[in-house]
Amino acid sequence: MSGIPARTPVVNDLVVKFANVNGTGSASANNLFAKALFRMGLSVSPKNIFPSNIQGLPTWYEVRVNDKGYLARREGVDIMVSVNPQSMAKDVREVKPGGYFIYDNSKPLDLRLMRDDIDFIGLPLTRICLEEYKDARQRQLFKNVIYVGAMAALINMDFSVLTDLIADQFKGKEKLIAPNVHALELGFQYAKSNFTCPLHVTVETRPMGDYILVEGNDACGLGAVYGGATMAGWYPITPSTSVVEAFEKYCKRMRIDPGTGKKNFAIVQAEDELAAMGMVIGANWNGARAFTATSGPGISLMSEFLGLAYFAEIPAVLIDVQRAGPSTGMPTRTQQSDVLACAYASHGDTKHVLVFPSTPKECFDMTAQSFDLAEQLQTPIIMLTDLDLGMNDNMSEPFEWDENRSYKRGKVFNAEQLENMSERFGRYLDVDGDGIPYRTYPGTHPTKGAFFTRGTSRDEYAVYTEDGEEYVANMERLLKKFETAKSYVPAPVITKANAKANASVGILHFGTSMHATLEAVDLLAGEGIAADTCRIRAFPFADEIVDFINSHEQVFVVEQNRDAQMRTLLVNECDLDPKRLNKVLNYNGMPITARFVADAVSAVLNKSSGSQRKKAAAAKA
Amino acid sequence: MSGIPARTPVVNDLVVKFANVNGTGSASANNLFAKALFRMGLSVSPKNIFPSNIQGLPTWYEVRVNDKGYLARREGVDIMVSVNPQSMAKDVREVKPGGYFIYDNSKPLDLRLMRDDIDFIGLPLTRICLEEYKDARQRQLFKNVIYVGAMAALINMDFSVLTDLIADQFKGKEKLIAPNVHALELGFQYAKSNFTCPLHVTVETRPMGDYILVEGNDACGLGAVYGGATMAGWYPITPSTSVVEAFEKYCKRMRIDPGTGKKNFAIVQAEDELAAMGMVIGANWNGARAFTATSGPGISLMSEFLGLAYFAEIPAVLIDVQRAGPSTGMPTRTQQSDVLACAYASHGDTKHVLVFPSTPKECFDMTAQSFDLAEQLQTPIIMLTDLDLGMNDNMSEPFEWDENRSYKRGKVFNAEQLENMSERFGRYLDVDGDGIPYRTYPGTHPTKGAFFTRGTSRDEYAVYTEDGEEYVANMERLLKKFETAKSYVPAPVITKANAKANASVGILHFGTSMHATLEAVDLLAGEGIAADTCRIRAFPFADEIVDFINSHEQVFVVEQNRDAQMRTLLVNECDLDPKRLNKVLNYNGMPITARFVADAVSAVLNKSSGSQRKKAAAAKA
Amino acid sequence: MTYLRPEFRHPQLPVNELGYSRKDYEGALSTLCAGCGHDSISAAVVQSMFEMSIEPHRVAKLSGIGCSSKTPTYFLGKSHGFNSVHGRMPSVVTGANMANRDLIYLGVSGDGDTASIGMGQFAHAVRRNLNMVYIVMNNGCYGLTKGQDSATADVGSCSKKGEPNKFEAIDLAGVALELGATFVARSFSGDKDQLVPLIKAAVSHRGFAFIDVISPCVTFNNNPGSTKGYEFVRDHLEATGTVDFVPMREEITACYPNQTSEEVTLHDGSVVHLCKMDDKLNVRSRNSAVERMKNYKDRGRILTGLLYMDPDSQDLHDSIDSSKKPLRQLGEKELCPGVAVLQNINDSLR
Amino acid sequence: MTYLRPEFRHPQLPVNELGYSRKDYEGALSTLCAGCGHDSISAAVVQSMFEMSIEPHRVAKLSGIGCSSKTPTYFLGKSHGFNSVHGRMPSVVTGANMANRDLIYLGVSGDGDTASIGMGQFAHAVRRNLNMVYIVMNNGCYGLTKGQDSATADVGSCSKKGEPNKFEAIDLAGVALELGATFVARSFSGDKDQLVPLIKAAVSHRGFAFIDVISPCVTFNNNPGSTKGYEFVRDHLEATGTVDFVPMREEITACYPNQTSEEVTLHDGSVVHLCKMDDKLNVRSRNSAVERMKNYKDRGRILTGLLYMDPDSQDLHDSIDSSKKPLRQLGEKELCPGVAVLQNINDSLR
Ligand SMILES: Cc1ncc(C[n+]2csc(CCOP(=O)(O)OP(=O)(O)O)c2C)c(N)n1
Ligand SMILES: Cc1ncc(C[n+]2csc(CCOP(=O)(O)OP(=O)(O)O)c2C)c(N)n1
Ligand code: SF4
Ligand code: SF4
Ligand SMILES: [Mg+2]
Ligand SMILES: [Mg+2]
Repeated sequence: MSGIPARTPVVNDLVVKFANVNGTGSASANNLFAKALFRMGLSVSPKNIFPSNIQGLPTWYEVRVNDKGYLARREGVDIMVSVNPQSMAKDVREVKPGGYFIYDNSKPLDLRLMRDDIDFIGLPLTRICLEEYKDARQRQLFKNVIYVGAMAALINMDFSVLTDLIADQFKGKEKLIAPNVHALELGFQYAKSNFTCPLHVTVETRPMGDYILVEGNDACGLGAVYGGATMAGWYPITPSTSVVEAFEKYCKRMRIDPGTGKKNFAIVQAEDELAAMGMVIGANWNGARAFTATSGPGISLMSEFLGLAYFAEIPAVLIDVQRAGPSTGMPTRTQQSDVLACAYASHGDTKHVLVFPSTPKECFDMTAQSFDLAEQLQTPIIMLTDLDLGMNDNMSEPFEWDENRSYKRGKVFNAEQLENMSERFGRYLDVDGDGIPYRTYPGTHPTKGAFFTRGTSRDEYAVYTEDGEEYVANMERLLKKFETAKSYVPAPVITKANAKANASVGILHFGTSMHATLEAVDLLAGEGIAADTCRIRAFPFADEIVDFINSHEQVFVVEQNRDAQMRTLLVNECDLDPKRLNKVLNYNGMPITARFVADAVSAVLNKSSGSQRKKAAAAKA
Repeated sequence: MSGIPARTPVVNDLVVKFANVNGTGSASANNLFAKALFRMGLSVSPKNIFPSNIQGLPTWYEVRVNDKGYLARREGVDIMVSVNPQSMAKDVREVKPGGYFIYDNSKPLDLRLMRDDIDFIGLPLTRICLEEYKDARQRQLFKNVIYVGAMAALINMDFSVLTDLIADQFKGKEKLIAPNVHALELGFQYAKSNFTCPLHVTVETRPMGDYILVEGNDACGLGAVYGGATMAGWYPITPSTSVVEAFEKYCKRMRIDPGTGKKNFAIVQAEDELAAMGMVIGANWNGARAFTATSGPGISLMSEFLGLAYFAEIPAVLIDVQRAGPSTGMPTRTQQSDVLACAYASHGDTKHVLVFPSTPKECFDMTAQSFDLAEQLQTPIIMLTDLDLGMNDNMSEPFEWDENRSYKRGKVFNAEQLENMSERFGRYLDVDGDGIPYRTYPGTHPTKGAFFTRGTSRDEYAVYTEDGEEYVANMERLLKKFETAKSYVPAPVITKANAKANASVGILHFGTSMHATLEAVDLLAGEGIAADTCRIRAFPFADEIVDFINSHEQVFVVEQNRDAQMRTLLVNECDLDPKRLNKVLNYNGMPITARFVADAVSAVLNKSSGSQRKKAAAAKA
Repeated sequence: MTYLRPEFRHPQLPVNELGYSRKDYEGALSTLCAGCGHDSISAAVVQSMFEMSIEPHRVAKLSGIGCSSKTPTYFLGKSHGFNSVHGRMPSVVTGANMANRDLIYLGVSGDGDTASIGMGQFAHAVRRNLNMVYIVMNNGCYGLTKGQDSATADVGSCSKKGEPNKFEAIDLAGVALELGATFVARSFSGDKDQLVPLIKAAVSHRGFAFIDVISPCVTFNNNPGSTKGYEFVRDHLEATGTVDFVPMREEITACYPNQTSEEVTLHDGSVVHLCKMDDKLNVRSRNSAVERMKNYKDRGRILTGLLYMDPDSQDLHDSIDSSKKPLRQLGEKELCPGVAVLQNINDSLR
Repeated sequence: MTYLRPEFRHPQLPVNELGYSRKDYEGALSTLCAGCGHDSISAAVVQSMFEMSIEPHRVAKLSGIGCSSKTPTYFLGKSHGFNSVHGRMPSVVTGANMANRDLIYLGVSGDGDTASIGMGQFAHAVRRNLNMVYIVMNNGCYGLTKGQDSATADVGSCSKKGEPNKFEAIDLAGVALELGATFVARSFSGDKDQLVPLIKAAVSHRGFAFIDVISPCVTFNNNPGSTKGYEFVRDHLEATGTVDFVPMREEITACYPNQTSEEVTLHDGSVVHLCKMDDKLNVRSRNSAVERMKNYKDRGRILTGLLYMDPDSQDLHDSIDSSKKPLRQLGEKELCPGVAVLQNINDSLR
C-alpha cells in the first residue's frame, strides 16, 4: 500500500536537487537545467553545496523554481535526482512526502532505502551511456545531460529552450552541439516512453523579466573594472578566488591597450594575505585604485594592515566573501560571520566602513562605488558578501552604468594646487571641517606636498610627535570622518507593509538574508502579521536605520551567524537597548530560508502575546 | 613682584617630575628616589614616560607621593627637576602655580621661560660634576645622583634610607657605594647651604605596610614560573618584552635541574607573532603549559591562530601588554584599547576568555591561574595588562602562594583511563554536560585515544564532516562551555560606600583604571556623592556584574580607550541598555587620574540633575 | 563525510618486529583525486613506518592547509594528528617538539603551504634545526584552490589553465641548504623505492630533515607543458644514487661495481648507505650539494635522492640545553619553586 | 618630538646638475643613538642621490619598523615616505611600484625586519624581481626593542647582554642569490667609499637590487665578542674590489695595474665598473658569487662589495606586461569600458 499523500498539480513551485560526485562534470549539466528555467521566465535560485575537496566527494546542486519572484532557498525537496550512491541514503531521506526520487537503476536500488511516501523513478543512466558512448569521459559527462533531458519531460520544461541554450553554450565549438542535444533527447525520450509525464509538479513558461543570471563574484570582478581598479593583490582562498579571476577575465577583454597590446592593469598573486593587503595599501597610497578579495582567514591575517590603513588614512578596497569558521571549519559553506571581525579589525580603537550587497547588481555597483568611497573617505572599505551570493548563480537586475558618472577621487592636491598654495601643506589638517584631510601622491611636486606616512605618532603636518593632545585630536577627527561617512555610504532600503503607517513588526536584514526576509514578510502576511523591513547596506549606520528601529514595536535582526554580530554592531554604534532587537540566527552553513525567518518571528510574537495574555489574565484575577 | 600664590606647608602630598634625556642613565637615580620614598612608608606611583627610541630624546619620570594609599597618577607637578634643555619650555609650563622648577644652572636659564608664579631653583649640576669627576660617563651618571641628593634636602627625605638603598643596590660591587653616597651628599649639601630647606612641600616617614614595589611584567614572568609554564614562544615588542625576559630571569634561577644542570624550560624567540602563537598552540596541544606575551600588533597577527585554538579547543595563555595604536602609533604610551580585539579575536563566531589584573600581585596570581583556566576550559586565556602596569614600578601587596594548591590540568585521559575505557573515545563529546570535552595528549596509548585535530569540520569523535547539524551542535556546545567559564574565572571586586545599601552611583572599572577609580570615590565623597565600585576581573562576565549595574541608578564605565570597548562588551554580552552605562574615557596615552574620573562622573550627574531640575521647572510652569 | 575503510582482517598479513601489520599504519580512506601523487607519498610513509617498526602512537603528524596537508588523515590512523592553519605548521611543530622531545614529528606540507605563505616559518624551523621530518608534496600548484601556480612552478611551465608561469621557481631544497638544513633530499612520488629509504633516514636523523617530493597534481598540473607532470618529471629525473637505510646492527649491502659508495652513521647507530650514481657528490658537504644541484639544473635535469646530511648536528633542544626528560612530563615539584622562594623574592622587592 | 634642522643657507654649497645642494637631499635630524651605523647609511643615501642628480620627489622611500626603518625620516625630506608595519615593507613597495613604475623605490629595512618577520615578503619581492633598491641595515640585533639577537647574528656572537647566540646566521645576500635576485651587494656602514657607488648602481639597476649593509648598533651590539661591532667588522672585511658607478657618457677610470676589471652596462646606458681585488669572482655569474661568498665565509672573512648583477633582467612590470604608462595615470576613458559594453555583458548573462 503506497503511503504517498494525495497529490494536486503544482505549477511553478518546486525544489529539485541533484546529488552528484564532485569532479564528474555535473556542474555544467546542472547549470543548463537552471538556466533553462530562468529562460522560461521563472525565478530560479540554484545553490551549490560542495565539499572542501577537488574530486570524489558528494556535492549537491539544489534549484528552487517559482514564478513569484522568490529567490531564497526553500526547505523540502520535491524531486531528488540521485547520481551518487555515496550519499543516497541521506538523499532519500531528504525528499518530502509525495515527492520523487530519481536514480540510476542500472544497478538495483538498495531496498533498505525504500520509502513508501515517495515515488522512485529509475533511469538507466549508466546503461544508456554504455550503449551510446565508447569513451569513458563521454560516458561520465553525458550521463548528466541525459538526466536533464529526462527532467525536461518529467516536469514539462520547454525543450527548445534547452536546445537553444546548448547552441549558445557551444558557440564556436559547433561540433559539440549535436551530441549534447542527442543526450538530452535520450533522457527526454526515455522518460516520455517509460513514465506518465509530466509529474504532478510541473513548470510553465512566464514572460521573461529584465534579469540576468550570474555569480556575485563575477559581478564584483566586473565592478572593479568599471570602478577603475588598476591593481589587485590577492591570495587564493575559497570562496573569494573567483572575484579576482573574474577581474582578470574582464580585464583581458577590456583593458588591453589597443595601441601597444599592453595591460592597463596589474594583478599580483601574493605570497599570502598580509602581502596582498600590503600591496593594496601601497598602490592606493601611490594613487592607483587597488583592491583585494579574501575570506575569513584572510581577514584575520590582514588585520594589522587594516589598522595601519585606518590610522594612516589610506584608501583600500577589500572584498570579503564570507564562509564558515577557520580553514578547517566548513570553508565551503556560507555564513555572515565576519561582521564584527571586519567592523573592528585590528587592535586599538578602529572602525571600518562596511558595505553589504544582496544581489549581483549590487555586487557590481558597490564594488565600483567602494573605490569612490575609499578615496573620498581615505580609509579601507570592506565589502561583505558571502559564498551564497558569490559562488552561486543569482538572478539579478541587469548591470547599469551611468554615462555621466565620473570617478570621485577624493581630496588630492595636484602639482598646480600645491604650486599655488601659500600656506603650509598639512596632510592631516581638517581643512573642510568634515574630518577628511587632503592628500598628495608621491612624485607630485618637486618641493611641496611631500609628507611622511605613519600611524598616529604625528601631528597635523605629518611630523613625528608622541604628544597626547595631538593624539586625541587626531582620534577625534577620525570619529568625525566616520560620522561624515554616513552620508556617503549606500542608504538602507526600507519596505513597508502599508505605505501610510508603520507595521508593528520591523525586520532588519542585510546581504543574502534579503531574499528570505522579503519572502518571510509574505509568509507572515499569510498569518495575519504585517511586517516592514529595513535592509542595511552599509556601516556606519544611517539615521534611517535607527528611526526604523525606534518606530517599530517588535524589531528583528536576521543574520547568518551564531553570535548575532550585526545586532551587536547596531546596539553598540546606535546606543540601542539590545532588548529591542530580537535575534533571528541561522548558522548551519546553508543559506537561510523564508520559513526559518517567519517561524522565528512568529515564535517571538506568540510568546510575547502569550505573556501579554498572561499578564492581562493576572491583572483580571 | 612675585606672583607666587600663598603657600601653606604640605606634607606627604606631592608630584615630582624628572625631565631627562633617554639613554643617559637617569633611570637608576630616579628609581632610587622613588624607592626611598617607598621605604619611608609612603605611597609612590612612579611613571616612566619614554619615547619610542633608544637614546637622545626626552623622557620623563613622574613620581606621585602621598600617605593615603593613593596609587593613581595625579595632575599638577609640584616640583619639576629639569635636566633636559630640549624639553625645558614644555616642562616649565607644566609646573603648577606655587611649585618649583629645579634646573641645571651651569648655563644661564633662557629668560623667556621665566614664570613669576613658581620658584626657580638652580643647581650647578654640570659644574659640580666637572669639578668632581674626570670620566665623561661618570660625569653624566652622577649628575643624576646629585639631583636626588638635592631633592632629599629640599623635601626633607630621610637621608639614611637613601644610603641604605645604595648599599643594597651595589651589594657585590661595594666599591661603587662610596662614590654614589658621595654624589648624594654633594647634592644634599649644596641644597642645604644654598636654599632654605625644606620647601613648603615635604615628606615624612610613615610606618611601612606590607608592600612590594615591582613591575607588572616581572610579576607576570614570575607567575608563569609558579604556574608551571615550561615553554614560551615569543617575539619582542614593547611594552611586553620584559614579561618573557622576567620569565627567563626567574627560570634561570629556579628551573635549572640541580642534577643535570639542564633547563626545565624552553624559550624560543620566534620569527614573528604568528609563529609565537603557533608554538604556544603546539606545545599546549602536546601537554605542556606554554604561553606568549605581546602587544597590539601581535594580537592582530595572532588572530587567525587564536580562532583555530578556540574552535579546536586547545589551551593557550597569551599576555597582552596593551599600548596605543599601530606600530607607528605611540607604542610607548599606555592604553586599554585591545579589549574588543581580544574578546572577539579572529574571523567567524569566536569569543575568548579574558582576565584583567590591576596590580603586580594580580599579574602574578592571574598569570599562574591562567594556566589552570586554559587547561580546564581548553581554550586560549588572554590576560590584558598594559604599559602602565607592566613597565612601571607598581606598589603591590606581596606575592602569595598556597602550599596546598595544585595545578588543575583539566580533563585529560591518561593511558590507564583509556585502557579501561569500553566506549569509543570522543574528543568533542560533552560527557559532563558542562560543554567541556576530554582530551588526550599525543603518544599516550598505543591504540586508543588518538584523534585528529582540526577546526570545526568534524563530529564529536573528531571525524571529518561538513554536516550542518554537527556544526551547529558543536558551536552551541562552545557557548555552553563559555557559560561554564563564568564560574571559573576571577570574580569581580565590589566596594560599597555604605555596607548596608547601594549608592545611587556605581562605577565599573578594570585593570589600571582601578587606582584612579578608587581615589575618585573619595573625591566624589568630598563633593557629597556616594559611589560604589565594581572591578571587572574577567570576561565572560559574572552575574554579580550585571547585578551591580542593575542595582545602581547611575552607572559609569571607566576605561582608557576611545571607543568605550569594555562598555560595548558589557552591553553586548549582558544584553544591557547602553544608555544605562555612561562612558568615562581617557585615551591620550597617559595613565588616567582620579580627578579625571571624578570630574567625568560629576559632570554627568550635574547634567542629569540639571535636566531633572529643568523638567521639574517645566512641569511647574 | 568520511568513510572508514572496510575492516577485514587477513590472517597472513606480514607483520613487523612489533607484530604490527601494514594495516596498523594506515589511515582513513583518501579523498584526494584518483592518481594524485600525494597518495603515493602517504603510502610511502606507511611503508617506512611499518618497516622501521615504529609504534604509530609515538608519531605526531602535523600539517598546514591544502590537498597535501589533508594526507595525515590518510596514514597513521593511530597517531595524533593536527591540521593547523595555512603555512604555519612549522611553528606548531616547534611548540609540540619543545613540549615532548620523545615523539617523532612528521610535518607534511604543500608547495603553496611552504614556499609562499609558509616561507618564513619554514626558514626558521630550518635555522633552528628543529628535530622533525618535513615533507613537501610539491606539485607546483595550489591544488585545493583549483590550480593556481605556486612559487615552485618553473618559469614557463603551463598548468591546465594554459598560461605559462612568469616567475622563477623557488627551489625549496636549495633554500633549505642555504639556510643550514642538516638533512636535505629530493624525491618523486612515483619513485617509492627511493622515497621509502629517504623517509626512514629522515626519521632517524636528529635535526631538521627535509624531503622535497615532486608529486604531480593530476587534476590541475599534469598536462603537457607542465614541468611537474608525471611524464615530464619521469623524463628529466636523475638520482644521486640509491639510498639504503640500514638500521643499527644490520649488514650493509654492497654497491654495483662501478658505483662509489658513501656511508653516514646516524646518532642512533643506524647507517645511511648511498650507492652513488653521481660520484662528484659528497653528501657530507653542503657546498657540494649546492653545486651538484645547480649543475643538474643548468642542464635541465632534476637531481633526486639524498643531497646532504650532517649526522652530528645539534637540534633545537641541544642548542637551548633543555632537559632530556620531556618538559611535559615534569611534575609540579620540579616546576613550582614554592612558598619559601617566593618569600625571598618579596623581600628583594621591598 | 622632532627637531627641524636649523635653516641656514650657505651660498657656496656645491650643487649638482639640477642645481640642488646636498642639503636638498637631507631629512629631519636623526634621533638615533650617536654613532649608530644607520646614520652613516643615511648619509650615503643622501650622497648618492645628490651625486646622481635625482630629483628628490621622484623617489619614494619606504620602510618597516625598527631603528633602521626610522631612517627614511632622516634623508630625502622632499620625498614621500612610508613607515609601514614590521616586516611588510616589500609588499607595500610592490603595490606602490605597480601603481607608478616611473618613481624610484628605495626600501629600507633592518635585519629583524627582513630576516625574521619579513622573510616571506623579502623572498617573494626577490622572486618577482621587483624594481627597487632594498637596503638592509644589518646590526645582528633588534635595536629598537633593546638588543635581542636577530636571525643574522652569527652563532657564538655575543651582544651586550652577554649570551652567545645559539643559531646559525641567515645570510641575506646568500638567500637573495638563491632566490634569484638580480643585483646583490654587501657593504659596511663605515665604508662610504664603497657604499655610495653601490647605491648608485642599485638605483640604476632595473629589478631587485639588494644591499646588505653591516651597520653596527653601538648601544646593544658593539661590544667585544660581537661579530657585528665596528672593530670586528673592520678587522674581517675583504672587498670584491672597488666599484665605480659611471653615468652614461662619462669616461671609465682604469684599475690599478695588478687588478682585473669587469664592466657591466645597465639598461639606461650607465656602467658599473669593478676593479677586482678577488679575480676569481665573475659578477655576472650567480654560481660564482655563491662560491666566492662561501669561500670567504669558510675562511672567517666577510666579503663585501658588488657580488652579482644581471643587467638584462626582467622586472615585475616586464613579466606581467603592464602598460608603460604608469597605471595611476590612466584616465577614466582608458579604465571604464562604458555602457555599451555593459549591455553586451548583460545580454551574455541572460
Ligand atoms: C590563510 C589562508 N589563506 C588561503 C587559504 C586557502 N588555501 C587552502 S589550500 C591553499 C593552497 C594549497 O596549496 P599547496 O600547499 O601547494 O597544497 P596542494 O593543494 O597543492 O597539495 C590555499 C591558498 C587558506 N586556507 N588559509
Ligand atoms: C608586529 C610587530 N612586532 C613587533 C614589533 C616590535 N619591534 C619594533 S622594531 C623591532 C625589531 C627591529 O629590529 P631590526 O629590524 O633589526 O631594526 P633595528 O632596530 O635593529 O635597526 C621589533 C621586534 C612591532 N613593531 N610590530
Ligand atoms: S587537486 Fe591535485 S593535489 Fe589536490 S587531490 Fe586532486 S590531484 Fe591531488
Ligand atoms: S639602538 Fe642601536 S640600532 Fe638603534 S639607534 Fe641606537 S645604535 Fe642604532
Ligand atoms: Mg601544491
Ligand atoms: Mg637590527
